[in-house]
Amino acid sequence: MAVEKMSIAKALNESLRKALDTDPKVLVMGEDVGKLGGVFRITDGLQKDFGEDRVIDTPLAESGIVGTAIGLALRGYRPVVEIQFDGFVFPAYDQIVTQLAKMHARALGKVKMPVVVRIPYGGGIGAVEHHSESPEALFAHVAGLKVVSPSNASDAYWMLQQAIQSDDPVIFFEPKRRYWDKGDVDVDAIPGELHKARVAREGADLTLAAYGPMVKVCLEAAAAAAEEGKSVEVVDLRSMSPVDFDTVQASVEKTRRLVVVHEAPVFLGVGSEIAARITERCFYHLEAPVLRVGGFHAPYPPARVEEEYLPGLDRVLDAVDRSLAY
Amino acid sequence: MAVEKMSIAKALNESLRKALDTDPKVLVMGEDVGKLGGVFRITDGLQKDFGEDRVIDTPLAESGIVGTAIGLALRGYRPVVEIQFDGFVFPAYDQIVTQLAKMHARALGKVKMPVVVRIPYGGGIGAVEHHSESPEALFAHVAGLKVVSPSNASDAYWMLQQAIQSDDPVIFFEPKRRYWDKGDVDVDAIPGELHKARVAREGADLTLAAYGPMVKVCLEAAAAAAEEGKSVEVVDLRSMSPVDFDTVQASVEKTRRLVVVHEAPVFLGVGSEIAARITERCFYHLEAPVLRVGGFHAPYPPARVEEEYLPGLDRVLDAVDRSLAY
Amino acid sequence: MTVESTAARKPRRSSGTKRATGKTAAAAQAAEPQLVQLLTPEGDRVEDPEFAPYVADISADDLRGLYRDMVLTRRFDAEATALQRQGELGLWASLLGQEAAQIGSGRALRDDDYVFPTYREHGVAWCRGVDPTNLLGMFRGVNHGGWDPNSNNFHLYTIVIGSQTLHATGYAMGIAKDGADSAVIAYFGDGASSQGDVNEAFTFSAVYNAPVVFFCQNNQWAISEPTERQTRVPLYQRAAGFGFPGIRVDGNDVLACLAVTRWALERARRGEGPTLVEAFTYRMGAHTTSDDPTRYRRDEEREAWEAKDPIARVKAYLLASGGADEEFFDSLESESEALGKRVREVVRAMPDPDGMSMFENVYADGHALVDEERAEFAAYLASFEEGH
Amino acid sequence: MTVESTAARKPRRSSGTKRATGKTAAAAQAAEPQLVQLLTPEGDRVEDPEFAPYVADISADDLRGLYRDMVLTRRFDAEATALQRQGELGLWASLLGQEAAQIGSGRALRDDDYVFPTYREHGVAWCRGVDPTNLLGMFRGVNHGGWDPNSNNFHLYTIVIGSQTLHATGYAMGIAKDGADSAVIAYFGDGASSQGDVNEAFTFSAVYNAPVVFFCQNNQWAISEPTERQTRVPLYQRAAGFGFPGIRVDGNDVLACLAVTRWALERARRGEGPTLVEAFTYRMGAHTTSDDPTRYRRDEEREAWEAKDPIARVKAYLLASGGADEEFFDSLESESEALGKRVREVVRAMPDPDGMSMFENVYADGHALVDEERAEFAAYLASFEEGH
Ligand SMILES: Cc1ncc(C[n+]2csc(CCOP(=O)(O)OP(=O)(O)O)c2C)c(N)n1
Ligand SMILES: Cc1ncc(C[n+]2csc(CCOP(=O)(O)OP(=O)(O)O)c2C)c(N)n1
Ligand SMILES: [Mg+2]
Ligand SMILES: [Mg+2]
Repeated sequence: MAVEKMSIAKALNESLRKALDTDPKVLVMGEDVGKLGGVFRITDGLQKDFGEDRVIDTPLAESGIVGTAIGLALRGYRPVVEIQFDGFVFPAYDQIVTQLAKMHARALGKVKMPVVVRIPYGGGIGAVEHHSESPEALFAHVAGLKVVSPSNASDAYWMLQQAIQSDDPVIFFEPKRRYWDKGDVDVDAIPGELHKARVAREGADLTLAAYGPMVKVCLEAAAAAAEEGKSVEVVDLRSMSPVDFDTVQASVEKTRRLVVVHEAPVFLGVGSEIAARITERCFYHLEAPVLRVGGFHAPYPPARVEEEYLPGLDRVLDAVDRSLAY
Repeated sequence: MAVEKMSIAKALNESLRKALDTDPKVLVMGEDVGKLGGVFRITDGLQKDFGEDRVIDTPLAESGIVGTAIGLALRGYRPVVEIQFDGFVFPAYDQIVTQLAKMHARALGKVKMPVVVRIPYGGGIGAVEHHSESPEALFAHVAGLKVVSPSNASDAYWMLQQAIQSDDPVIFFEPKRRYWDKGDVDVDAIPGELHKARVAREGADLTLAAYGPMVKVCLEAAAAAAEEGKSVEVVDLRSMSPVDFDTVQASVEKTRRLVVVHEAPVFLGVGSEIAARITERCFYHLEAPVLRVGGFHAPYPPARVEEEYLPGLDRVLDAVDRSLAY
Repeated sequence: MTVESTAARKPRRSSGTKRATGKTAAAAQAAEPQLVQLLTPEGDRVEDPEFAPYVADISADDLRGLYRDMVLTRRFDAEATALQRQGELGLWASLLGQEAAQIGSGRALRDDDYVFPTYREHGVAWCRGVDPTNLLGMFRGVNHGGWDPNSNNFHLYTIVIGSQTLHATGYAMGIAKDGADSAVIAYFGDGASSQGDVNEAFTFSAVYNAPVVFFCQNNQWAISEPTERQTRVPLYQRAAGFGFPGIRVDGNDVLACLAVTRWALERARRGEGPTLVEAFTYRMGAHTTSDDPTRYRRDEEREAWEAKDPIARVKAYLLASGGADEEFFDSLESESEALGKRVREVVRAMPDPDGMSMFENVYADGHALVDEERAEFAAYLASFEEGH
Repeated sequence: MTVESTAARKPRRSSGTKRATGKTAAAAQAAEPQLVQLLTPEGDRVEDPEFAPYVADISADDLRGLYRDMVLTRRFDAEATALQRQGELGLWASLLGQEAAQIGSGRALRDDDYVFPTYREHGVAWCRGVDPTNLLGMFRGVNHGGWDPNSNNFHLYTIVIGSQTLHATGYAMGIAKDGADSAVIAYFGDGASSQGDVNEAFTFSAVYNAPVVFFCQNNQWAISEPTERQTRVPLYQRAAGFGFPGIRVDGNDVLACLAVTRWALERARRGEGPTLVEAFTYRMGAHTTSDDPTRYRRDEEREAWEAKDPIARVKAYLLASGGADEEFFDSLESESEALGKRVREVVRAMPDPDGMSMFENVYADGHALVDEERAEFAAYLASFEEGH
């Protein structure tokens, strides 16, 4: 058995290592991913072991990184691209939205786009502007992309494996403030489906749905609620495109109440789609409207205010209470 | 009295002309906006009358256009930028999202960003790829931007005036397939608020909410429904950021049913936010879940299929029926 | 001192100016730098010790072949324009006037080379053996391209200006990784030179020494904007600042385009990295069938360029040198007619795609939401059939 | 022929190579082109008939001023680094080693000129009269900048690499429209040169002949990537291909930076358009306090650059020329101490912003959603106070 305790960061590093090792077509590209091993050290040691030809320090130009990754994919490679921080993906947005996402459809299926775009995202690390954002909705809205985010080390390891194996472009959001959280990883396991949600905690009275960094907060909230006698189920969505609505629906049909939590702004965040669709699917089951807890319609604030901006235990519990009060 | 019948295209042209005439700080910038008058002739004749210094043909680079417009705004100008087609706004997305939207907050209010980004958007004109998209949700999710779309000539005229007068960046989506639809414009009127929705048709049984090119379809659907004895109210949202939820709520509290219609993909489209929020606000009023009619999760299809993709009368009426069947 | 300016640099044939000011730079632009030319507009061969050797192998037969390519491409193009007028196509982007640039560069390629076109490279497609009718699907509105890029190493047309130059660079990086000696050619326009992506492609290709030829067809216009709206110095000069050579060639001279592209491709194959070729040519027609060039350019300009027609000069040379006789021209005429006929027939027979096709190929591995929407839409359509 | 390559161009002082290949282009990079220098690392003045006149007016008093600027900037910078270590700042981006580039260029500016900095231009901010403690807010995490750009014509720090070069260009276009003779200076790094935006700024500024100086501090590194990951030829050469002059200056020589920037600004004021200045310098410290340069660069490199310290050479010259006495250095030392003390005090006293402040200034004209969320959040906070 090969179960190891490791951090999410380490799990990602191991996962990249395995991919580079198994498939000679896999490449790792990005700013500072080589000698430095990335600003978060996710690619630590990879260039040393796989060479500059496979682990590529790129010029400082995100559009160029994704654009050349597309070309490499057309040549048969499977590039795994690193965007240094969430806020710096936008120069590449055109290449992602108009080219990467649409190439397979444009070619009527005759070319594939096995490109993974890794993006450390979210706040809570006390950073300066552009280093704490959660832009996932801006990708999930775009057809042709798949969008996922792991919440724990095991998922980090396996979801990245699966993303790299996917013939579709995957935007892989890494919960940067959880990079150092540890968990068990079974590197020999047979993983589940990449886009399937996971019931992270069972409960009967209300469902919390979240992904990435917010799963931990929701689990804590569920534990706290349990002390008050409220039984809260937590669904780790794992994928924002597609969203596994079936799992959420099954949970809500049981609990009859749903609160969606993410760091991204609530307005047109992933929670809006989940609220809309689950309300359609469970109209006669819901005892309360789907509530959402998330960021505000404001630029991500300076570090010394971010704790107020980020959904924390209290704000989630407040929403739980409000939902239960219906 | 100065009421004139004119097309939306003409109304926009007149509105730009008025702005250039009244305020020497107003500039018009973009690809082919000068001699050609823009590919849709919205800027027709303006360079001739106001000179190359005010109506500026730019190099072919959208990031450069928006980026220099930001600099001009910092210098005290009020640039009105044209993006030639919806699908070509993405090279400018970084400047719009990380700079234009955030500058005022970054400066704690000490600089203003009176920049209008005009984007002809939507399908139905039989065009090739990238010329028929509806990316408004990708802007409405971003704090710091205002996002509007007129549905008729009068609104086109007045909303553009107000957008130019606004000290905030406004993404101004023009319903390109309605450019030649005519309507009365009172150029001396005192306009209403830029972000206030308008009840375009009163009804009692169900509310249709739409904006831009879909308002016309909704009005036709309401007329068709009326023949079948169904009284449908139509709300022209006019603004996607902020959304005038009060007006929608008032309508839904009366009709108890809501269908939101837009060309953009349903998944994480503006309709998802409206559904989520109106369900929260009107939970005990709604007789049916908020339904949404829109584009599919697929790249905008080739012209010969677009009629199937675009929400038309039948699909809207189908949703009306489904809602009423609850 | 280390001041660098266009004006300060004196390419051998260019008319440099002395001082590095905005004004003199503008002057440098006005005084057109000379360009590589092997065949004059009048049909005379030009001595050029540097580039003539690259086409020394071109026999009369080969030249007739190039001529045929250009004539058939033009014919195809005219047919497509006519089909647009007849409502069979929604739009057409004509290559009229750019045949030499496209056939010359296209015929310089080896089968294993890879092409990244814009939306106007019908002549290059022809050289690659892409059936011309394949190109019409997207202009008719039945698909967004849809041919298999790998069957002729000819990528899909790219509409977002400049994007494909990065794809080309990445593809070329892949060739280098594979240790192959193929090369890539990326087409783009004068307008495209302003896009960030094109300049990033220059940076990436130089840094990785990628085997790519950037082939800029400077047809003088980006829709209504003349090249001066994009640059104040000749475009080929852009390359030097990124660390690779740039060269200007007479884009209406098929031999010169062939020679210069061969030279650039050889550099790429030898591991010498990217090259920028600026083919100086002219868009004889409208930007597309939606465009009205009378709004922004004078007839005289077009007329001046008509005298430099890329096809006429080869015909003149073939006739004068005895490289072709009337029979050749006649039989080409019939071939041309036949091509026109076939194009018309194929286009008119192109079926509209099924509505449900829009759900296909969004993903390679499937997507639950697409499946759900497909099923819902199918049920909706079925409800009409049931007479619902 | 019209082949253009770096190698083919011979700037007066640069060591050009002969053939336009990737290899020779790389060689051109290796053989460093010379640069404008007026004061050697040893503190000797250099004769330069072209640029010395631009600093002919600099008296001993002025030179002491420049020296003082550099010393105080370095002290401020060191203080900020220390404050970060103490947890008072979340991050700091040190300018250590780049004082001459920043003070030289900063002191070339007129009050009515406008500056667009990156996140590292603490020395330029100093020249503009921006209180250094203003710069610390964003690094402490109490704001995202927040000073009034117009009070010192010093724009906010921009973190998204390269973006500000377009703002600078637009601002300069506005100056030209106003008929003013002010100029703009846009700072960016060697890494930034790869961004599309920077190259688009070159295009726009050239096409509109905008009065802007692009001041690239080539500090040899973009975090862990050496300049060769961004370009294979010296960066100043990029400009020529866009039609304006580029020049390389010793970025550790405050006089040369002053002279060259003045020259470039005068060009701008005279309506001659943009200039690219590449200040060849070195990032002596880590990229930011989060960075660990031992992972990617050798100590010897840093040591070699220590010998070229921008401050030491001015001190040597001032001492040798009698331009300053011990008293000057002593009093500067006390001034330095006082500055350090004030910075510490001000930073430590900086209050955390109120949570509700995040709803402020999102819009100038207000926004219903922000109002709604503000009210909801206020009510939520109030619910705790009520002991709810
Ligand atoms: C990013 C982007 N912006 C705008 C357009 C609209 N557009 C299509 S072609 C064109 C002009 C292109 O000029 P050029 O690059 O010179 O190529 P040419 O059409 O002359 O062959 C423009 C502005 C586009 N397709 N993509
Ligand atoms: C668009 C963007 N991508 C990535 C980053 C992360 N980043 C911050 S500084 C930096 C290196 C910048 O190097 P350079 O331009 O040489 O400036 P220097 O830091 O050396 O002054 C990077 C990659 C960023 N800030 N913006
Ligand atoms: Mg052109
Ligand atoms: Mg640097």
